[in-house]
Amino acid sequence: MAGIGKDRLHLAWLSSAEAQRFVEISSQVMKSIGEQGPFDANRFAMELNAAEATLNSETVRWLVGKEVKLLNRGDVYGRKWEKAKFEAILDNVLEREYHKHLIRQAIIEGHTSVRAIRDRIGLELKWISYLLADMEKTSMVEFKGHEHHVPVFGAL
Amino acid sequence: MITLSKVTSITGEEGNFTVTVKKYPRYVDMDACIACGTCAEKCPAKVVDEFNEGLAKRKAIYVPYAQAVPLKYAIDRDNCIYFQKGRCRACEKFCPTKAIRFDDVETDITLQVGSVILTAGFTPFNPAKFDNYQHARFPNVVTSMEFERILSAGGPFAGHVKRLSDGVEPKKIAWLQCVGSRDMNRCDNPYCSSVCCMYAIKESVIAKEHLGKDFQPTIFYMDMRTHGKDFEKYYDRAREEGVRFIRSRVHTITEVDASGTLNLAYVSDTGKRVEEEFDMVVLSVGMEPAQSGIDAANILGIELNPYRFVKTADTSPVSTSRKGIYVAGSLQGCKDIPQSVVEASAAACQASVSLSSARGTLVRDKIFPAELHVAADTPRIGVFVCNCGINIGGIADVPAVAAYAKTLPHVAYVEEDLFACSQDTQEKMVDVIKKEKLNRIVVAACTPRTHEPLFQETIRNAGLNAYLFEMANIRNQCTWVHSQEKDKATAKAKDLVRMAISRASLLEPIPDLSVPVSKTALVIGGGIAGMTAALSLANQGFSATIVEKSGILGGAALDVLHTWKGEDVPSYLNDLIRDVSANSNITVLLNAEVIDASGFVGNFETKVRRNDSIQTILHGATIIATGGKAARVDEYGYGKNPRITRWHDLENNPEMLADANSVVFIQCVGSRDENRPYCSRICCTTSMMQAIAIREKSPDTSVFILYRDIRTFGERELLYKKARELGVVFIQYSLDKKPVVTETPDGLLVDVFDPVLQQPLQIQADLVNLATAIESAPNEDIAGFYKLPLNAEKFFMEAHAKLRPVDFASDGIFVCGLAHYPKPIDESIAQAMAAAGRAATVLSKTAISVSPLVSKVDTGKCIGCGLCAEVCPFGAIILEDADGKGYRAKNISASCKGCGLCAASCPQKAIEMLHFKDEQILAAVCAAGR
Amino acid sequence: MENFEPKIVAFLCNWCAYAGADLAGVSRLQHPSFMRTVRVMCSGRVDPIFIIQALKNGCDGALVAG
Amino acid sequence: MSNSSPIGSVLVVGGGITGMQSALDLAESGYYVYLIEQSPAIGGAMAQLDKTFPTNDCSM
Repeated sequence: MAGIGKDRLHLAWLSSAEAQRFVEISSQVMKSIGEQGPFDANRFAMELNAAEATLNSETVRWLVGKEVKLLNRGDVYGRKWEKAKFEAILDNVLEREYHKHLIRQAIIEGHTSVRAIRDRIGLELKWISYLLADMEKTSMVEFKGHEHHVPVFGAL
Repeated sequence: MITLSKVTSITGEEGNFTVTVKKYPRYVDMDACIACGTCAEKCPAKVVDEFNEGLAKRKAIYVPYAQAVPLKYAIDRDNCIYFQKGRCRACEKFCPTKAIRFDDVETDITLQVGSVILTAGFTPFNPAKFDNYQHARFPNVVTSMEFERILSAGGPFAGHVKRLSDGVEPKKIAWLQCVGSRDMNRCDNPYCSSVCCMYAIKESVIAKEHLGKDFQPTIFYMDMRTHGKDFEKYYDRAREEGVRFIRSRVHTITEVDASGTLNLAYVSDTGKRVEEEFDMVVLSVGMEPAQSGIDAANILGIELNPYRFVKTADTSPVSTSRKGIYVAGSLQGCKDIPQSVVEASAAACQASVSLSSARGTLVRDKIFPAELHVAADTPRIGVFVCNCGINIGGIADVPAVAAYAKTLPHVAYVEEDLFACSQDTQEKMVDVIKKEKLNRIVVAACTPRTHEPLFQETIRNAGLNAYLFEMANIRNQCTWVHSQEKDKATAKAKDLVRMAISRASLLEPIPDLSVPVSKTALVIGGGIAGMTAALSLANQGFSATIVEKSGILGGAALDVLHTWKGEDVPSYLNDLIRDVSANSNITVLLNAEVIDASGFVGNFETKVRRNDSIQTILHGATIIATGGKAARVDEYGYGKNPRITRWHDLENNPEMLADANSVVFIQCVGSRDENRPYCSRICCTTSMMQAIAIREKSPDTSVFILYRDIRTFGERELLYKKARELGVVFIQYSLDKKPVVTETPDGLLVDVFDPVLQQPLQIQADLVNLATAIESAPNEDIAGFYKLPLNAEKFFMEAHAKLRPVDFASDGIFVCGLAHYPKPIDESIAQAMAAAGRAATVLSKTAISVSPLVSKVDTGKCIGCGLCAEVCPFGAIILEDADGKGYRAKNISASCKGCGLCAASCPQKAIEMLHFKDEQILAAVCAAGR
Repeated sequence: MENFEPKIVAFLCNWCAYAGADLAGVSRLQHPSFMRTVRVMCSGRVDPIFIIQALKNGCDGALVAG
Repeated sequence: MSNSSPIGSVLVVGGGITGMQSALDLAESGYYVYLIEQSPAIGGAMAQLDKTFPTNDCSM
């Protein structure tokens, strides 16, 4: 999602007696990360901050927490959700939240106009404007006025 | 714990035995040995490794396996070069702690005990003496125990399945069942070993996991006996996954060629002789009572049965012929792990009953000095870097690690130790902590999993809270696994120490957590299980309340006349009801129903409704014994014709047999099908007993038993044998060719396909008796009140199918009897005693200390969304109506296991895990990177 | 990219993976030395934030094992 | 029981899964337990098994 590469995170399950398996996992992880090379935290600082803020956001945490309930027991209307449907919604929310935070990070870096933000993070102008409107409502950013007829924003 | 020992004599009686125990020399000082393994590395004597069933070698100085307890080496005198030839002593020379004691001698220890529990177990049947199995001659014929070791990741081949002849991966393996069981001709073990069918299926499924899709496992069997809880579903799944099951006994095994491939000859179910090649054969060997157990039984003077298992009665399944001596596990009869664990707790309970007046007289609590208040002080961290002899010091540069630690923030004191865990270092550590006024301690050594408790005790002796302690694992996870890269190991050790110090600086003292215990139990259900549990607790001095839905005590056992050993159930039941009713510690509530419950271990609150009045009962433990019942069925014309009965109709109305000349039993009615994919466990034995009774009383009555697999497990197999000898006719049927019962004016006609004759049969029957399934009581409400899981068939699901068969994941609640799974009376009684025994571990305490590493809700941040309560697997968080503020989450610390799911999922970050707070974990994470 | 020594934070569950790693030690199973273990009581305790923090603080990857 | 004050300790013979469970239960209920085992380590036959039904968990 953040261009960091999900290959940098590995998940594994093993039991206490599976020492051999631990070694195998450890070698696989080593190989995989080794091939990807060192991770440059400075280069990805903006993305990391945005990802962190996304994961901290209430919407995302709430949705992730509800997964088991929605899938197995149903929502407040008693409907059980399909796993695929849940994941699609989660992906959607994640992307949207992440993009919002990315925009906010860009503003913090000093890219205050829609075009400057686009140049920094590469999203479509229309989508950025749309999200900015949304972000204004939830007090993530504020409209600061016009500079040379271009609207500029500030992070809150 | 005394290892390497045997009982040699016993005198005295229940409550006061004097036992002599002979302790054989270990030749290693247990206090000095640090299990570093140097001795075994240097030992020149290679010995056959019995733990790996002879498939690998070990040294003459050894630990049996890597996770052994105690993890201390021992010298095997018979194979030690020094003991046999007088020279060597290599281990002594290289031992870093001077732990070798060649002058160690046999000692006799005298113990004064109130009772004795014998659990010496079984020996796997040794097939070597029978040439038809070719175990001794062909390398690719192995026993199931050997195959377990082959499969094991810790075994001789590190979990790679291969043939012993040439190391090639097998493509086809055959399992041969009943080797050393159900066989009078060759091995004199007429009983069924009960466990082999299940382990053969398990081995075949796991082998398939190891060997992939193309691997073809085949199991040759007589009857598939998957009678345990959820076993049948496992059997079904194995068939779906491609395990082939053939009902036949292989009669000849030959080697095809020099590679060791084997040819098996058998007769197929259609009567044809078949030959087939396999790469390997696994002999599913049965169980025999261990010789050491038989010896011990003889010394203890207790009676054995004809098969040399310890003799017990169905109504007192763990009591031996000598008062005060109990038996549990496979020495009492063949059984699987959960049943052994049940009996273990049952025997503990029985011993406890007879000794309850002496409870607590020989154990005492350790007292620690008062804790200093250091929470607010600036951290002064003491770092102790252990060399562990040469285990750490020989690889990582310990002085460099120690010097590096000195440069880190908050570190006030650093020292290097040869062995941080040794007694003298521990004493020194206490002095140093006091002298240097240290308030956080880091030990860089082995693993916290084995040594954290020891060091925590040490710092408590110095007046510090146990949780102001952190370990850096620089041995198990560093020097031991990076011994070839000394520089990198040193670098990693520094990182790990830095992480530990960084975390330690943020650690906070956590007070001990304990909850008071209400010393009374609530037993739900007044059948044999419930009554036995209540009585077992009452006889130990605890009070118990039985809540029974119906108007009488007795439950499902009211329909039963005899146990499988022939003991009289009605008179036993009468005695039990009388004892329960007369016991002043027991309150019986009939026509009563649980309508709500709350609370946690030690402090449950249950609402009971009885005759329109509601009372609240406070109790420390809960025993679920809600029972089960015979299923109602509409199959085979039941209910339409009075001559078609269920088994207990027949049991209670023997006059129905008076004029019957031909009786047909149909097994598995409502069991092992789509609706109830489980075996009801007791029906084969019940039909066997009823059939025997009929033939014994009127030898002219024809008796037919139509079955799918006969499941007379354990010594019940002898009933099957007796029924056959008495001329009962057994006809096997399969699920797709079920028998058909039709009414005719002359009586009943039963059509069935006979697989031996390969043709349909028609039997004229005067009476058709259906062996109907046992199903669970409606358990949903109770499960909901106490937040307990049910399996798909609505039986209660225990905490662990093998190791915790009477517990639930939630503490203080236990299950027994038919509420858990269909079972015979002896097993219900054992499980009820076990539940009482487990409940006694709670009730015997005035307060229970629970791990204080629990979650803590910040009610200021909490918004009452309930996600935490949702995700908690232990019901340890509830929503509570905080006055005027709406709902807020509330911790029930006594139930919390500290997993942290709630903290990770709280959208408000309002939950912290004590000792694993976000900032404490992050401190370590951040320190890892630099 | 040669001689690149990655640093990876491993979040290991006390009861399973951490014990497995210990046992690897007891069995002396040699493996690369890049891993920096953080012991947690359950892999469910691992908040994704921890992983982002690890990456921010100079680690090259993360392993969560339970 | 002929003895009015029994001894509050129990001897458990055998250190397999059954013996260990008995010993733990008794110790937790306030009795002193002697657990004796003929081999150098406790664990019994179960320690030899690779995995157990139903979850195919390891048996350690």
